[in-house]
Amino acid sequence: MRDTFIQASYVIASILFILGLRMLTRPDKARTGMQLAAVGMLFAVIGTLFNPTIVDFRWIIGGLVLGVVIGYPMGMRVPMTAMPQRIALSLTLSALAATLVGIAEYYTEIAAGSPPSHMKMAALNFEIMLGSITVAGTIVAAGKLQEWIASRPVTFKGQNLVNGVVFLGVVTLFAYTVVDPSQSWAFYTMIGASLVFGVMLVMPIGGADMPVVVALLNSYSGLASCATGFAIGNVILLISGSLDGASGLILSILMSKAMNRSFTNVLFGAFGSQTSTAGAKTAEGLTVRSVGVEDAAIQLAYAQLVIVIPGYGMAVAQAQHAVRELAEMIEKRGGEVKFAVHPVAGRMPGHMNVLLAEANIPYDKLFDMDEVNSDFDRADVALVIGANDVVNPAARNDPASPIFGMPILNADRAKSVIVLKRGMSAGFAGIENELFYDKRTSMLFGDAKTSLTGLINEMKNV
Amino acid sequence: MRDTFIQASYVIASILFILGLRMLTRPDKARTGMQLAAVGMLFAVIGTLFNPTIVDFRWIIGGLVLGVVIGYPMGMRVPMTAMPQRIALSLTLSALAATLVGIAEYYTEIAAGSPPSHMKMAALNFEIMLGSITVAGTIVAAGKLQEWIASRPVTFKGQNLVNGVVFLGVVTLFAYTVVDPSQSWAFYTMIGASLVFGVMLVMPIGGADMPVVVALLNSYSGLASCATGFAIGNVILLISGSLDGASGLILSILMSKAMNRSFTNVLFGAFGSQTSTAGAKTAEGLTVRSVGVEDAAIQLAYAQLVIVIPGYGMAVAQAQHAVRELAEMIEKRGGEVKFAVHPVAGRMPGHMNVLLAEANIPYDKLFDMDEVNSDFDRADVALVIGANDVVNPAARNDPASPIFGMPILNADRAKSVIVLKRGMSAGFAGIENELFYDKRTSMLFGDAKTSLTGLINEMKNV
Amino acid sequence: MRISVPTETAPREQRVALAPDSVARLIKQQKLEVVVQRGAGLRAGFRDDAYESAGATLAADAASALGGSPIVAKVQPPSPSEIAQIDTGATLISLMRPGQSADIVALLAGRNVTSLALELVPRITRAQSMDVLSSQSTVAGYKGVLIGASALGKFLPMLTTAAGNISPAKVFIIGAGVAGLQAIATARRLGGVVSAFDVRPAAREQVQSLGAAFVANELVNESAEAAGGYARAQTQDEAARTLAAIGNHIKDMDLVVTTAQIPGRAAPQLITAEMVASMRAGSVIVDLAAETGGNCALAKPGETIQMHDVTIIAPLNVPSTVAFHASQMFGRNIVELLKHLVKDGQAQLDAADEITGAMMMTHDGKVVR
Amino acid sequence: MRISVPTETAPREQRVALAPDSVARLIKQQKLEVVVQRGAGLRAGFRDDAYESAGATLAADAASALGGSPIVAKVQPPSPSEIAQIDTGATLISLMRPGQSADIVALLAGRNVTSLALELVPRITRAQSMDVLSSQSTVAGYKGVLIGASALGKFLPMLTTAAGNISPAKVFIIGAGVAGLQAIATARRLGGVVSAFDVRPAAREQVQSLGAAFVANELVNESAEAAGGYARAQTQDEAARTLAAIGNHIKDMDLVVTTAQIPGRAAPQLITAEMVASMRAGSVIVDLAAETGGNCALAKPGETIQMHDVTIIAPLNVPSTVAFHASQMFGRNIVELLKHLVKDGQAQLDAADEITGAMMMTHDGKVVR
Amino acid sequence: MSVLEVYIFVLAAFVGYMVISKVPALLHTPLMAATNAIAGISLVGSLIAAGAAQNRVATIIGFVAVVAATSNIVGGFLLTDRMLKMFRRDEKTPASQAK
Amino acid sequence: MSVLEVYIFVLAAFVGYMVISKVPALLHTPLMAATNAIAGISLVGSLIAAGAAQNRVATIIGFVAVVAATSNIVGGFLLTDRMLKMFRRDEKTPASQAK
Ligand SMILES: NC(=O)c1ccc[n+]([C@@H]2O[C@H](COP(=O)([O-])OP(=O)(O)OC[C@H]3O[C@@H](n4cnc5c(N)ncnc54)[C@H](OP(=O)(O)O)[C@@H]3O)[C@@H](O)[C@H]2O)c1
Ligand SMILES: NC(=O)c1ccc[n+]([C@@H]2O[C@H](COP(=O)([O-])OP(=O)(O)OC[C@H]3O[C@@H](n4cnc5c(N)ncnc54)[C@H](OP(=O)(O)O)[C@@H]3O)[C@@H](O)[C@H]2O)c1
Ligand SMILES: NC(=O)c1ccc[n+]([C@@H]2O[C@H](COP(=O)([O-])OP(=O)(O)OC[C@H]3O[C@@H](n4cnc5c(N)ncnc54)[C@H](O)[C@@H]3O)[C@@H](O)[C@H]2O)c1
Ligand SMILES: NC(=O)c1ccc[n+]([C@@H]2O[C@H](COP(=O)([O-])OP(=O)(O)OC[C@H]3O[C@@H](n4cnc5c(N)ncnc54)[C@H](O)[C@@H]3O)[C@@H](O)[C@H]2O)c1
Repeated sequence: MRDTFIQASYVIASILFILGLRMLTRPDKARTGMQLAAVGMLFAVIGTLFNPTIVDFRWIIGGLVLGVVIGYPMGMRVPMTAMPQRIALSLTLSALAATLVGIAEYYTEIAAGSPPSHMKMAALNFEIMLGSITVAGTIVAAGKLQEWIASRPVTFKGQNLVNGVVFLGVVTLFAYTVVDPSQSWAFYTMIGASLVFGVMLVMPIGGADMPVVVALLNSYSGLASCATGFAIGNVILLISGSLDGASGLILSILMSKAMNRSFTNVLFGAFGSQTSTAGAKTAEGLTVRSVGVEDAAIQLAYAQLVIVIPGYGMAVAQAQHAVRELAEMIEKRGGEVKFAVHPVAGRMPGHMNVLLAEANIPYDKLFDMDEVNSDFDRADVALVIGANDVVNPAARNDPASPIFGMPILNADRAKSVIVLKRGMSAGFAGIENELFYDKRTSMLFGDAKTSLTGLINEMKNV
Repeated sequence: MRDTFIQASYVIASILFILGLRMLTRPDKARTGMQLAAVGMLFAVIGTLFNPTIVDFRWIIGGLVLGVVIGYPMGMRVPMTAMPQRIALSLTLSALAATLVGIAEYYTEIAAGSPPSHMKMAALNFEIMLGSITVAGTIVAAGKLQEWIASRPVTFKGQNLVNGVVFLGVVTLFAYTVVDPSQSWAFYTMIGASLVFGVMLVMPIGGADMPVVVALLNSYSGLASCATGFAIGNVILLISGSLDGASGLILSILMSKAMNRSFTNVLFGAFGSQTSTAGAKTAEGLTVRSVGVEDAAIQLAYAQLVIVIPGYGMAVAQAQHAVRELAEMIEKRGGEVKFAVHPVAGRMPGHMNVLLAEANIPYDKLFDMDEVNSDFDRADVALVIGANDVVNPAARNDPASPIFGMPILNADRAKSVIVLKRGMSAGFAGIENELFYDKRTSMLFGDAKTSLTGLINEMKNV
Repeated sequence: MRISVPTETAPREQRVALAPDSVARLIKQQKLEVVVQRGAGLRAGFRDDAYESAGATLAADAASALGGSPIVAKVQPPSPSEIAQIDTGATLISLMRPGQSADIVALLAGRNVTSLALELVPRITRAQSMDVLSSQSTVAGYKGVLIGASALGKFLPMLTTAAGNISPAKVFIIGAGVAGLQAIATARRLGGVVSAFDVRPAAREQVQSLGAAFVANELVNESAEAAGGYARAQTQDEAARTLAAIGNHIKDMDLVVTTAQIPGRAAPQLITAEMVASMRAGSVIVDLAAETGGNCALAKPGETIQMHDVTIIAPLNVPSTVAFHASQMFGRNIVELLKHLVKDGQAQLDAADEITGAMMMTHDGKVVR
Repeated sequence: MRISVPTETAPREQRVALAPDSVARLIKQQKLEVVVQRGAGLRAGFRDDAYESAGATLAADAASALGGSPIVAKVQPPSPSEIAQIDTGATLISLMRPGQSADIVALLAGRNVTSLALELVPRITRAQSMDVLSSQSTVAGYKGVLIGASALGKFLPMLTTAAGNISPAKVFIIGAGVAGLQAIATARRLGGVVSAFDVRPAAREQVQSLGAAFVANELVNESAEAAGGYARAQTQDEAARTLAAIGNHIKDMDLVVTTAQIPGRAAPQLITAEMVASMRAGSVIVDLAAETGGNCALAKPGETIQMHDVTIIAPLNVPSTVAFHASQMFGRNIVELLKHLVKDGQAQLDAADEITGAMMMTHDGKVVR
Repeated sequence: MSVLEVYIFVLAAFVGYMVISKVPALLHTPLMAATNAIAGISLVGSLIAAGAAQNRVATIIGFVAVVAATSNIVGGFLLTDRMLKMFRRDEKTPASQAK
Repeated sequence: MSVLEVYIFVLAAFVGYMVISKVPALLHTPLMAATNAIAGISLVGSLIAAGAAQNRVATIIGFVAVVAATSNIVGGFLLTDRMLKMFRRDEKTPASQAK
């Protein structure tokens, strides 16, 4: 009876986890999904509490209470910006838990004088090895993100060698303990070695790549719980563990893609070779932030007001039709779209008008500079398509600039700016444009038409 | 050792099944996927042959050989057109197998004087009930498809009552045998009742809806195997059974969607109420075949030559830009697109030219009647967008017709025709158009622009 | 069988009844013999050698072009002198101004010339390819807008320039038939903001199908459409309401092009003097209905006048100013007509035929209409 | 401070230096006083009351308009009589035909009038809004194509009709500057198949950015572009190769619009008599460079001639034929210029200034250029 | 039979669901053929029944089952294969274009 | 521990994979937070360890584990929730448009 109850709650929990995760992949359902997962967790815990092997609840109660007390502020206080390191740290905690459980299990059996079976030992080892690697790794990651530790890749001569040795050590001890589970010293040494390896693993990776690393470690800790599941024959651990393991892995791969870095490059590129952080450096040492179409698409999808600023680049790319399409999609999702046509955009008077008219964009969506400039403050996104000089703040700020005094479109006043151009080359006036280096600006590099087509497809998925 | 081997081959089999199914959902991977599944099947069989309970191979060999001998011609000879009924029949076979296994199992245990446990009995019952329903149902379905049996919905007074009674009978016997597994008579009666119920279930459904029914029965037989798995504690049965069960169900739902019929309507609408078959009847009792965007999209995606025939409807829908988009997508996939402009398409001379030019469709893609008419024979799809009179074969065949003698575009010579229009109303000349009733024609109803947008999205998924 | 094409003699007529491509078709596809008078096509941009290489034989003068042919194809109605040169018993295919050319018709009948009036091609889908009204209206609609745009002191398209923002011109097309629709399309192409009006309900959808706005929906009514898609004359109060509607829409129009016609009657007057006075200085009216009296009260057919600072242009025979393509289309219409008339080398002049019959003005020496 | 606008006296000049909207800006934004001669704007479509409601005071005659103002704004260079009416020490802003108007300049200097030539606005992004050449070229390019299309016996767009298939006209634009690009855009709008040619390499991408084809890529070269995006004169053999290229492209063009110019020099001759002879009967050439001698050897500035069955149109002062918008843009240019010149109610005539300096023809009674 | 089998059932069903949801309609028929070929997995059961040699009846029944299941599997896969061949011609086109 | 657990592992992993593949980048961070909150499932193990009362050491260790796991779960979910709130404003828009 009691057993069926436990099992039932476990079954429900795992289903909730799966559904929750699924929803989490749809922006509009994400929150509900997360809540489902939380409920699932509740089921799992309650189910567990009915486990016959649990006889003494005092420590449990204490632990739970204390945990809540610590967890709540962690959840509510942390500033959004500190998100990544926060995630890393809480990951440390769950990994720690997994590891400790493993240790407790091992200790108990040894203490009881009945060393665990080989099979079980293997499981325990996995649990503990992955667990400790994660613990150590996440702490380092958090450090780098918070910049307690140098966020730049830390490398030293013979690094590969050292890593190799440590790794070998872990493996040997692993094997050894499986063969002879009674060798506690080897067991505990392996824990130490794993911790060291965890540090080694993360140290040489640049701060910019940390999110990927954290996601990956997440998948490790998932596998750790999974191993626990095997070890103590608990299904919910098994399922959610493997769920976590798989999703963590995919996620980390997706993330490195989104940062257009190859996954292996992030991880193993790490060893030895200095990895560059995403984003190109310029003469003045300013960096531009380049984004992928997915991100840009999302920004546009959830924007209330988008102001499109077409320029000569749109003409060169003959992207006018694609622009219309995109605008229509944004409007379909309830956003508003305005086209800001600068007096000298393009290469002839009315250049933009001709093209936008050809693409059948109604006149009443076109606004000239004076009409639209005041709207930028409330624009969520200024979408700059192959324009450059006409949005160059230098015309306002820099008396030395050849275009000083020319009125420009206030793209830089928008909440965020997305710039579509092929590279960093200058426009007609042949001058640098500081807008591209603004922290609210993201550059979507590539031929305008290609980028737009990309955006259009992404919008469909969002 | 031997056990691990069996289990390994089972694990592999199930993975192959899953991957196979997955690939089967991508037109370009489908075939490989199917082959994976086949290999998976091989693993499953081989694994099973190592099962210790198998002691005598003679009957097995015989059965396998005979099966192949029968199966091969079934696979190779059947004409593509007889596909649905063929599928129905082979489904009968697998369901039959499942049922028989159940019976054998039961018989053996009874014979051995040890009636099965309640749990096991429940499993067996499920297996056998679903199995026999499927057997009966599929036979009827095949009959209807082959038109041995009246393909129209067969209904009679008090049908609901009779069905209810039969169903109740089945349930009661099910319960009874679970309670007292030793009651063979009840067991066998249940089989009979299930068979009857299967017939009842399918009889009142129209031939046009058969595919949906078959898909559903497929999911039943899947669940049957699944139950077998529970009964004889065999995992591969369990997994592939539930895979089948789920996918069959979804599939049948998808199919009814694609026929724009509600699922419940197909099944329970069946009981009592006459269900109409898909496709509207016209005055002359000819029927038109209406398709969903998915199908149309696929046809276009894999066509080598598509000839677009724009008409007044395209103008009314102002769909010219959407048309351009679609054309570009087809070309991206390697297809060729031509626009056939009829001299009097639209409502003014050059009506189509104005719009297509506005959508920036290059002149060299536009062909007038004399240039293009010869190409239709090699066209895979003639895509008629809001055109009617200009593709009306009556102008050729029917001297009585007011447009007799007017040269028309030979859309009807194309391998297949897709017509986008809102309904069945006539064009300017106000006359019926037999092209719409041609068996190679599929009608995609709805405003041209809406339909085109739909097609464009679908193309992305294909 | 031989068919001949004389040079047009009417003033301001630059077209020719058959362009070289049509000649070639007649010779290749229908095995006809074609005679073209020297220089007949020159003003339309067809040199004599083009005709020769198309297979036509050149006639030195009108006499040799008109005489000796069982079929004569012309654009404009024949002059008495021309009629005198046509063989008796021959067939003449040309525009005839039915109703306004009794004398000419009489002469033709007198000379026992069978004459087919191209204006009378029935409005049936099958005959559309022979319908010169359609083809020539197409030309008129296109050219009408060009004339207006050139006369206008404004840009049609919207332009955002360093020297300020040019707002697009407002173009109003009255009468959305073949010419009107073509005018709409052309004005839209040039970037104008186009609105249009017509009495036929079918016209509304057609206007919108070209992306233009339809004015005064409430006015259109089913009954307005007569056979063949033509409009019938309006009743007193219909007309009144029409004028009211046009009146308050026309005020802020920059370019107005009118094409409203009613077959066999004078064109409806749709723009009054007051309306003109109410318009902005510098705006332009192009009255394409000038031939049948014009849609604008102030229009002087054939002239361009300034009144109330508004330019009113009432051009005659507009198609002739796009002579090349107008002739090409005209010629193709004639070819299609001949395909219908000539069966195995013989002209079938069957008064009972749905198309031929409808076109016949004179036959067997009698005036049949 | 007061600025005055006389009525233009030059023949065929319909523009006015300031349109009412510009007047309003000057008064509202720059607190200037504006005097406009009665009827100055009428031919451009601006009635006197429009000026009044914009806040201008009306001057009865030229004398009262020209005299008594520290700043006078005109379109065309002043006539000696007009100069006589301008206050000494005043500033004149207008076109000046630098290089061709020594006498006028002398008179201005004699009367100690500071004159700023609008042709000389430097080609810098910042000054673009004061650049009348750009704004007026825009007008010319647009109108040039309309003129050509109206004169052409063909449709520009492709049409598939019951009366056969009309193939689109081939349009060739020579010189892809401001005017050229606008011409390309307009021709494309009308549905023509457009190709263009220019010597400046930048022009190629710009032509393509309008969806037109660029001819003879091999000919363009970096060195062709001089300061401010203007072209320099070609060397002997460059010119030869250019002619060759144009020669074999022009053969089957229906409409050719030329806009090639070189500042301060005669326009390059790019279409020879032979080329014209090689063209199809009925084709049309519009030479927008007529003011500076024309790009076509046969062009007679100000006239329309027929030669080798080709119509050659060489219109003068094209912008004036689109008086309304041309004046509006012209006026806006002047407003922007005044924004630059007038600081707190005083005209800053700083010869060292990048823009003012470049424009100055006469100052302090001296001819400064 | 352990409770674990329930999990397997749930998970497998879920996988089946996720895999199939959103399939182009064109593939419905082949997919149906394929899934039902997989349904031929009942062969596994049949084999055991036929081979266990517990008693004549069971064996005979098992034998019949084997025949039925086998012919279904063989026929089913062959058939699906034939159907899917129809796409072969185009396989590369989209594939190559995909990248 | 039975072989069935291997199936469960395989299936669950597959589900995890299929669920996550193709997520908009915007959701990467919240998704990470969520999965890692789920990783807090190690609490289950901890509870057993802490409650089994086999011996002091194990209990203490278990206790620490419980604290760690709990705080992670609580914190994690709260955090994710806060992050996802950011979409709330827009939730309806696409939703309503979706249909
Ligand atoms: N409107 C007129 O009458 C006129 C006349 C003459 C000069 N101008 C001058 O032209 C300028 C116009 O400003 P603008 O902002 O419109 O253009 P812009 O300042 O010239 O900048 C155009 C930008 O588009 C990008 N681009 C080019 N091809 C592209 C493609 N295929 N896809 C994506 N991006 C592409 C280029 O960057 P990448 O190469 O990195 O992609 C370039 O930076 C002003 O300086 C104005 O003074 C205007
Ligand atoms: N070109 C000319 O110069 C000219 C002039 C006058 C007359 N005509 C005549 O017009 C006809 C032209 O033939 P056509 O084939 O182009 O057109 P059509 O024969 O008039 O047929 C148009 C079809 O488009 C469909 N339709 C209308 N609105 C639609 C929308 N929003 N979305 C999708 N479909 C829509 C209508 O069917 P549903 O309502 O069911 O959707 C209708 O059957 C010929 O008979 C010709 O003689 C031509
Ligand atoms: N063979 C065919 O089927 C065929 C061929 C050509 C034209 N048509 C149809 O015939 C119709 C008319 O053709 P058309 O252009 O030669 O006609 P038209 O030249 O005689 O008249 C031009 C337009 O003026 C409109 N009009 C008349 N009185 C009006 C008024 N008081 N106010 C406003 N508008 C008024 C008419 O409705 C018509 O649309 C068109 O719809 C055309 O599509 C059919
Ligand atoms: N403020 C600015 O930045 C600004 C303002 C206006 C124009 N411009 C640029 O200046 C350039 C020229 O402007 P414009 O149109 O007034 O110049 P323009 O009117 O002096 O000349 C017109 C065109 O003729 C071309 N041309 C000269 N000789 C030629 C030859 N032999 N063959 C073919 N073509 C020849 C020139 O290259 C130029 O493109 C344009 O690129 C324009 O974008 C810049």
